Amino acid sequence: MGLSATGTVNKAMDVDTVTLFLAMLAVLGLGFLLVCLVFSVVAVIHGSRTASKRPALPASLQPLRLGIGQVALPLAFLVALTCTVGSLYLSEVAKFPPCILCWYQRIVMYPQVIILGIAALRRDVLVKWYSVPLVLIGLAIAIYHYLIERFPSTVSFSCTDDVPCSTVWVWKFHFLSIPAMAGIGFALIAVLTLLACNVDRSAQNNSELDSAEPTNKNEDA
Amino acid sequence: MGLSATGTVNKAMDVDTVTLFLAMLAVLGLGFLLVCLVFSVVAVIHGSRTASKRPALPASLQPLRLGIGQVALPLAFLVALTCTVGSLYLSEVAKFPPCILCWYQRIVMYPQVIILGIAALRRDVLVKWYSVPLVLIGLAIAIYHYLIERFPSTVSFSCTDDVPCSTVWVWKFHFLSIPAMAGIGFALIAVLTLLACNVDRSAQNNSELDSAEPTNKNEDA
Amino acid sequence: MNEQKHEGADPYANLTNRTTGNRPKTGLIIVGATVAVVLVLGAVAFFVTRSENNADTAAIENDTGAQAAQNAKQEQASVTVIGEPLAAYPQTSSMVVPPGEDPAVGQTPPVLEGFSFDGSPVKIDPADGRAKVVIFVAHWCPHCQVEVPLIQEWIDEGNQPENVDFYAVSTSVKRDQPNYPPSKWVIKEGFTPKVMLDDPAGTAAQAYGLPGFPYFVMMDSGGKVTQRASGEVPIDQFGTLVTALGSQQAAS
Amino acid sequence: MNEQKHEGADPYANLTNRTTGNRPKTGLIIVGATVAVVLVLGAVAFFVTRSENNADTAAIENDTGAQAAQNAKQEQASVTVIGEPLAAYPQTSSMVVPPGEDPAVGQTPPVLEGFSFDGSPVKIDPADGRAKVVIFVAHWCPHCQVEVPLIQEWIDEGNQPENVDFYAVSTSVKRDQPNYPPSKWVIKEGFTPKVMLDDPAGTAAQAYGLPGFPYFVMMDSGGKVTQRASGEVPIDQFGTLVTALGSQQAAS
Repeated sequence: MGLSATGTVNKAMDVDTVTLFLAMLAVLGLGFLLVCLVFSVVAVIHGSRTASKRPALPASLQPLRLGIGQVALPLAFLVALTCTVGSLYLSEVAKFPPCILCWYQRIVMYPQVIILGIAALRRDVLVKWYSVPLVLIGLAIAIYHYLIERFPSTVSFSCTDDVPCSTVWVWKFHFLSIPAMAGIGFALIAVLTLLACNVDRSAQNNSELDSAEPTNKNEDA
Repeated sequence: MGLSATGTVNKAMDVDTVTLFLAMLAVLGLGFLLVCLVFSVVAVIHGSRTASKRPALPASLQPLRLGIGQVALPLAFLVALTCTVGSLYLSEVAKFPPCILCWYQRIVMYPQVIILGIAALRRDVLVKWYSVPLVLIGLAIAIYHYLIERFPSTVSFSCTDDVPCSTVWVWKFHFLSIPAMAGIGFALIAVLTLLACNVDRSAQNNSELDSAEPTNKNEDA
Repeated sequence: MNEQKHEGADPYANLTNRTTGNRPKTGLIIVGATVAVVLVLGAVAFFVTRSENNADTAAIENDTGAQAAQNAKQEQASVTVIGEPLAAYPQTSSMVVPPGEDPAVGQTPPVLEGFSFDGSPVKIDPADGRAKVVIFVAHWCPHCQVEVPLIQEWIDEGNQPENVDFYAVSTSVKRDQPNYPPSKWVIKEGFTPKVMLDDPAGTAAQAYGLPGFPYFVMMDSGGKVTQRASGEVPIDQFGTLVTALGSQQAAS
Repeated sequence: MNEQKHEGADPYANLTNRTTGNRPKTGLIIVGATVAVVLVLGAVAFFVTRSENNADTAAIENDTGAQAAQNAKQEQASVTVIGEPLAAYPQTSSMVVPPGEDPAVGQTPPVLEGFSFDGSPVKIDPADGRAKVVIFVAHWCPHCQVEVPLIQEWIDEGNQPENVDFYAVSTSVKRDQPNYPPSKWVIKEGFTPKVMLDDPAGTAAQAYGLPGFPYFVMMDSGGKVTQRASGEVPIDQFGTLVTALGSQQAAS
């Protein structure tokens, strides 16, 4: 495209900036997933001490839980949007050609922008019925893709002249590649969509806060 | 794959059979779309003569309308499944490499199998909120793809050595190419999803059948 | 719709009969009819494609590209280039390069010696004393697919000047791309100009400085290039250029 | 979480305050904190990548592949092949071909004359009286990316027999693929064997009958092939083969 040598260098630097930014967002998302895991454990332990024996967060954490549930759908939409824009940046601007596994992950991710955007506007927590199965498929593909990146010899022992899906385009913090970031995106969307709760309904159940959590937790299973 | 010369010929014949079958299904779908259009016109004309002035089918056609509304979600699921399996056959068995516009249409089509499958099981007519915007995007891409197939000179005047999106892989009945069939699939899913109505609810409204139709029609607009 | 029948097993029938009476029957009939039609279509597709004979063998004139294609033994063949390659095609936004802007105008293109589909030799020799138009086409290129029948129609209408020869070069053959093999395409279009097959490396195309498909090189009876063009040139414009080439020769 | 503050504009706050009192505040705080963290991360990403110097220039020995790569002027170069190409690699499921099944064993591979990254000549001459291992690698191939550091580690541990030379051939260079350019890769891995650059057509790889990447050809001091292998050969197995090659020479 008529880029000067300097232009090419700047572009490489831009790509580096963007991939580092995406990688840091992925680390942030991973942190959120770990916090959710810790809180789930807390809920199970705390719940086992209550009368109902069902998992429930301590009352002190309920406002946080509801706050997250309330913004979960817009956040899930933003995660899908970030993943989609990031993936389009990597293919259309950075010119990394998407491999076939990337395309199948895109098939799952891109529609989430529309689905979760509409669900956030409609405040429809039942969108989990449509989003979660799709992103779990995406998560499975992302894990498989990450594994063949890490262990290319599980698929083949040598390369032919076609570039395989196991080529690593981005490698940040010694563990984050493109499918790893996509996988974190899928997991985030799944968790956020499952955490989403209807504020109005929760408000009506104000007195029985403990039940708000299990309602969503059970549909997870 | 070690196919003999005869095997290759048989495979070409199989591909021809499958594409002809898919093309005939597309013609069937096109017929259904035209019938729906005719019935919409009938509904508008008949409705203008009723007291409410809202579009409504004559009472004699109501059972048919409700029958279609009742099986619309499973049918939409089957349309999505057919399009998805057909597209995978063309790329994985017939080895037609999907162009980038094909991939973007797949991004819209493939998730419909999961979304509409779950919606059909849940009998959730509100899935239209998620399916219809997506398939309308797919329909727009399919129309664009079809136009550049028919009029390749709108995009460029000559070919470079890369095979462009305007190459025609399948051409049946002098008007059906792959994006044309995909477009009919998208339109079918949109119409079927909008026609879907909840049988139980319709049954409760048994006496006021005229209102069942406009309920869905209005959400169309 | 016959709402009185009660055969068949609609999975929804039991659930909804209580509330809606006979109505679910309609859904059942629709599903049944759809399945039946789909099965019939499948059977038709199967038998139509098995019994097809593809007997496209119309009467085709002797010694034409289509005639050679009917006895196709090959889709690519070796090409020998004798002479210097043509100057590079200029950067231009128009499909037809104005001759003043084309460094190749006035140059003599190299001689191409190759073969047609049936193995018969084809020689494109600028110095054979005849004006000629060489058309480079790729079978998968949609622009070529549009242009070739237009050119053939123009030829069939008797527009080709008697003192101008047409040659086609089939290049960039891709086995896994549409409209393969090119021989079938040439037969389908009843294409009359002789067709030379390029080799897999595109030697003939490179020797003539091909910038894209389709690509036209016109030269006068003295073997000098008079005009180059690339793209889906409108057939009127193509006709004007070829007619001009013919009358130029007749005058000189 | 401080539930008493009421600053900021949560689009949902007005809608839900009536029913839930202060609770929506938590959502606002979460969104605000997320946005703040994301902005900070963006700024960090920007400044980290602008200030990075990529000063990977460690002390690298003279006359090694890595040293040539540091003065890289080219990533591909012309290659001259003198002699007959090696026999085709046999169809095999194992990465290391049993010598009895390999038609190339006992053959003398052609001489390769080419250049390294810095333009210095590299010659792979089977008849120079030294046993050698030639390793063909592609920069984008994940298997090569795994194998090269393992081989370098094995060399760094002092395992390489003194009477066996190592050569690498960088082939199938693809500018738009990961880990480009290969010179940077060679520097990063501190790769010591001399690296010959293959040409865009893969002339060197073809002359040695490359079946895939990575590809190993071992030959004795008489210039005869003793072993071929292709794929991510476990480093132990690689070591055993090279050690055997070395001791064979010492004995004879």
